Amino acid sequence: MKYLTKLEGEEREFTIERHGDRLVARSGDRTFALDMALVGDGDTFSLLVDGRSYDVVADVQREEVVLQMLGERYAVHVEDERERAAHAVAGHKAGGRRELRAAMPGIVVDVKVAEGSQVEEGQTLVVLEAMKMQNPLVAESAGRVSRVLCKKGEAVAGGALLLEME
Amino acid sequence: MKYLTKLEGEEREFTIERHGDRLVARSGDRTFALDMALVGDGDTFSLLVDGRSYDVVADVQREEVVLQMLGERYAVHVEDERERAAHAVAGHKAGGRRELRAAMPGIVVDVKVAEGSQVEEGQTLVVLEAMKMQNPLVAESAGRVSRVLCKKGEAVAGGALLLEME
Amino acid sequence: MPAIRRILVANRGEIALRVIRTAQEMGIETVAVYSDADRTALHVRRATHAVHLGGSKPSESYLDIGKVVAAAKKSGCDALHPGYGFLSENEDAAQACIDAGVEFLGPPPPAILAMGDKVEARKIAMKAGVPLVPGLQEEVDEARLAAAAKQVGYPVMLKAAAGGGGKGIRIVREEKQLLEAFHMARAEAKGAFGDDRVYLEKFVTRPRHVEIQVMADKHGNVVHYGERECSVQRRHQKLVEESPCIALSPEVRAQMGKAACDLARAVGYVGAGTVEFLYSEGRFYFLEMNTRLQVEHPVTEMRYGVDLVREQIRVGAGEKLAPVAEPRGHSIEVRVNAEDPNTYFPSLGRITRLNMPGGPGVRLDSALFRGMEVTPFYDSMLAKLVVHGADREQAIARCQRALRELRIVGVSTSLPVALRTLQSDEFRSGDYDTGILDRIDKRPPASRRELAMLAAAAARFLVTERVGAGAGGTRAQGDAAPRWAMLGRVERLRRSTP
Amino acid sequence: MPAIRRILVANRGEIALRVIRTAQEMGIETVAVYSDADRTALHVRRATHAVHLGGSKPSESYLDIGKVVAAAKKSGCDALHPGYGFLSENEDAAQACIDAGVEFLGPPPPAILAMGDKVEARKIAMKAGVPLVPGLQEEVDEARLAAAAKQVGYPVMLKAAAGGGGKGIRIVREEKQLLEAFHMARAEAKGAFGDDRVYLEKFVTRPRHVEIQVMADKHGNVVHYGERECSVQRRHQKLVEESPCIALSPEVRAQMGKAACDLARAVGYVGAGTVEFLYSEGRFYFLEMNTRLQVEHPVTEMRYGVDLVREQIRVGAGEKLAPVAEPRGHSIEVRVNAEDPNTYFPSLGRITRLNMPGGPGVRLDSALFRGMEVTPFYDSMLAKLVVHGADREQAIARCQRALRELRIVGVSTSLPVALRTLQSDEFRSGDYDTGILDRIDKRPPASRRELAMLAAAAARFLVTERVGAGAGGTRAQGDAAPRWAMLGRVERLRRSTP
Repeated sequence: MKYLTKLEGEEREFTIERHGDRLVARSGDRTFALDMALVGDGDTFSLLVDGRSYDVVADVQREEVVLQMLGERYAVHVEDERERAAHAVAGHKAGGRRELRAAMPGIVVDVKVAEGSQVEEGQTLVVLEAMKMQNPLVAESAGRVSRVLCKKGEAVAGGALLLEME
Repeated sequence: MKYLTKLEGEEREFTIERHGDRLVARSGDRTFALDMALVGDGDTFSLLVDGRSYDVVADVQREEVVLQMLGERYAVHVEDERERAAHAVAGHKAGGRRELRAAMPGIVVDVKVAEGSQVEEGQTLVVLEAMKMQNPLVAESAGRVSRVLCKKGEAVAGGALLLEME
Repeated sequence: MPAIRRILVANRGEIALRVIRTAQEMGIETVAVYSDADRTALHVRRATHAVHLGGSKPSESYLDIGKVVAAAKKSGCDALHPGYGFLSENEDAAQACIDAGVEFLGPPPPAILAMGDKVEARKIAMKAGVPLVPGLQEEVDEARLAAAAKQVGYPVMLKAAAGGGGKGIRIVREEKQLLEAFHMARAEAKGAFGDDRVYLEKFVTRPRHVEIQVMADKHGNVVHYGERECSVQRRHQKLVEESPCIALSPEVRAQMGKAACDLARAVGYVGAGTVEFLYSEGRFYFLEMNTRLQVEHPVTEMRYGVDLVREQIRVGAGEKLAPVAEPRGHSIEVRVNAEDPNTYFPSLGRITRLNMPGGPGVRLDSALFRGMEVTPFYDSMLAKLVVHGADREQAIARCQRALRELRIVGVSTSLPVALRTLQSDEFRSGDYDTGILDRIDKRPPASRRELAMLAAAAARFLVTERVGAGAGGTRAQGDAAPRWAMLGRVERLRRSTP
Repeated sequence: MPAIRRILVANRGEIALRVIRTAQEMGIETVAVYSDADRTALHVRRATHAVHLGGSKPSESYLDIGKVVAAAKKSGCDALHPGYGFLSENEDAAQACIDAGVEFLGPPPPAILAMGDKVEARKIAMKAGVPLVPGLQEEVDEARLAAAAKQVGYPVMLKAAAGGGGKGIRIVREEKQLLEAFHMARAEAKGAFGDDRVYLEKFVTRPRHVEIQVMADKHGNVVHYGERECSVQRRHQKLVEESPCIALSPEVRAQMGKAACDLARAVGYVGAGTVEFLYSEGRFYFLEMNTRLQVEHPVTEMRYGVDLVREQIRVGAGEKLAPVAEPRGHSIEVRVNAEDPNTYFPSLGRITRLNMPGGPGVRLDSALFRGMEVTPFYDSMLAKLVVHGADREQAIARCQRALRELRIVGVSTSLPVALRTLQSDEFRSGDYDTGILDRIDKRPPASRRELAMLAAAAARFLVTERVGAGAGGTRAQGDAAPRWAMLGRVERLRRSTP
């Protein structure tokens, strides 16, 4: 099976095949001998790559694979061949619309913009209070606020859509 | 619901009822106010008995409840009213037959008796090797060996019936 | 003074557990208090008794002096330990305990009041001969703000007068940011402390945050247990602390210790306290005194072989301070917060896996358990990892080893940032200041990223393969979620709703 | 001597992890070896490299000198750490390492050989002026057995000449038990060590088992790190160890330390070793020398602030021993075995829950993880809980506290027995001997039993109630297993079969 992996702007393609107890992974002209065993408690792998040992906790939710290994945490996007083909057909539907979502549950203590506001990159749009900290949520790039979906004093869930920009 | 509990030869009867968020337990003329909450990870209870706090891990397998609390481990037999009635009907089918079972997986390194042997209390019947220790399994009381179900050199599973006595 | 037999632990999380542990070792009973959200929290399960206070908001439970002190009285407690945060620096709580005949395991109310007001504290420090950072010794208002800042000179800091723990602090580098920062600092101060007074001082360049642990008994004895270096901070919240601070000369260390003890004496201090200083280029300046046990107190405990909570309880019972042992080796603490490692936003969720570190020289203080829900109601600190080694190099290596062993799955944590800090040349050299975290690249090393991508692809391969085999070669719905992930969901459904 | 850059860890379980931890802290790579049963064991996952050896039986893997040394060579290791058990006291293994140019982190083969043969060891000790228990200094055979026992006087002990760790030891109180005990001791000795020679000695009354930790470098320096008291034993397997031993006077302690160092010098010792003594009524007798790191070495580490594995590696690299620090406080270790608390039979199964202890002064050395299968192939020890306190009383209280925090579900363990030991008047008084465990009531205190029965009834009530509610008021099959138990089963099914 062929996989396209993406991590923080980088991409790598791997072809993985089973050879008996072992797996063989290829990327470009390099080959890795893998011995990968699921540990008893379900979300952990013991991974040997050419004899080097890694203890990997993996949360695999379809294309989103969140790993913990060597003290690091990685959110890797992994598409297999079929998914890649499907995504190519679906095309890029997202367009120019951008969303501001609450990164965590909290209380909206201030909304600094209104529908139609022109904002600059870095400008504070909404102030969200969570865990007793005031967190200013800022515009990632310049644009126009097309919809405001929250109001001052409102409690919002994590991931809630707060406003949309164009 | 009424429960008969047995632990190491002692018996206690409890009647437990729900009163809103709390439970009330009665045993004889005593009453206990219980606040019992299942902890997020599924096999642990936070139990408050008249305000005293206990952290209880409970493995409930029908009538067998294995508890860990305050550093101790308890295997408590708990029958509810219906089970008690059902057991009374079933009667005492066990009779005078006694079994010797392997307390753990191991290798039978010696069988010291044959079918028909008369044995005394404390006499070694079978020697089982497990975890590199030789464990002599002895007769709990005097009797006659009616069946021998294992032989020297044989590997046996935990709980395997090794011999029967009358 | 009567012996202490039962203590009300007026807190939650790891610090409540910390107090319960020592009390248990001393044969003292403990009464936990809890909010709705904390019914199954570990501090409730480990205490000998537990009393429900009220709603999950702190104001309805842990901050409600009336409820807390009533619980102490009703449950027959002869003492109350406030932990840190919540009521620990609240003189009304201390007074309410005294009025109820319950020993408050902290300083007398006047000492809390004096040190709690940062403006007042600076005046007392000045009088006691403790050096101060240049700035205004009083509260500023909006009208005088710009003029005052200009007079002190940018960059300046705005700090909550009632503050502590980094809340309500803003650094301002130029006048145009001044007004918004002032309003935010006041809003945060109001929210966190119910008091929106803010004062202003010079922002010292390349400062290190160094603090002295002091302890005083009721017989007039004041001792200190050396210093802690707490310069690794983000958003003015400490992340990594160590002891000793290698920047201090023996002379400066001795002066700092003496200054801390002088201040404690000047306010009639009793119990455990911490005097915080800024250190820069051979000089130190008084910042504030925290009139409670500090989060990072284990760093001191491991070096001095002392149990500071035990000393607090002994002092509360009227006993004299035990002699201070010679410090040994080096220790480091890492705070593990539930937060996004890049944005520092809180990360909420359920802990689905917990691997604890072990082996020599490692201590973990936490109230974490598998299945625990990280809620938005309370502080985001999940655990404190503390290590001790023969010297600084060994302590740093040990801390990295333990950080790799400690695994928390279910929320994002500050663990990777702490690991990167310990690996950085700047931290390892020892020549760092409070700006260190801004200079550290928080991304995983490039060399590891490809490996992670390979592991991720292989994990998907294996899961897909197992699902195929496990389901007898068929799949229920085309691109079904792996059986494996399903099991994860089933487990999540187990959550308690009693 | 070249620096050590990569170590083959020729062991499994907690001791393999112990070595890996120190190596990691020293920046040294580690190569784990593993049997079929240990593919996903923690030592494999924590090492930097891993090499498969063979079948799950020790003889096919960890005991196979050829395979182990070949793995060391092939993976480019410059040293090998044998841990304890397996090849740690095998002079052929040590020689094979030397022949392969791999530093064996243990004593030279002649020292292993001399101390490994208990008859030979007694001769050397006698020559070095170390006091001995009265008995036969040579192997006994069946023909001379009864006469020899009568001569020494009952009770007598039969001990494997090649023994260690309590295996192949029998106490015989009267002649009619002698023959069966002799055969069993020989069979066990044969099985455990491949050598069925047995010797005989007087059984000392009310003996305490006290041992000295020694360390020697390649420059002729020999030091000791005081004693460990290991009298809490069942079936000659230690269960609780402490340091210091409160029965020793400073004079006896000094004599014992000197005797241990004298013996180490007499055999040209290098590395870590333990000299075991019986102590009774002011006198001590040499028992044996264990030419390896001992299970209970952390008790010493916590008191002396030393990392003995680090010292082993340093000595192996040709460095000189670091000076021995002054000991501080008191420490206690509890071995946690998978066993029935009453019969001491091994308990096998899968670990479904693991709560680790934490807080001040607590160390856990284990290779346990949730989901781990306890198999019959290896030793039943799951973990070592070690605590340190300012004095013995505090250490005992702390150990009890930590024992209650440590929870292992899925197998029975020795934890309740250890807790009862620490709570007993005999242990707390300090006036105990190797018979203590036979005198302690291992049943939970009567006062607690009713509470357990109440909790069990309440647990059933709650589970029944929840299943009713969760299934919308209906039950699939009459008296269905609770949903809750079902979930447990699903989790068990997750077990790896890759």
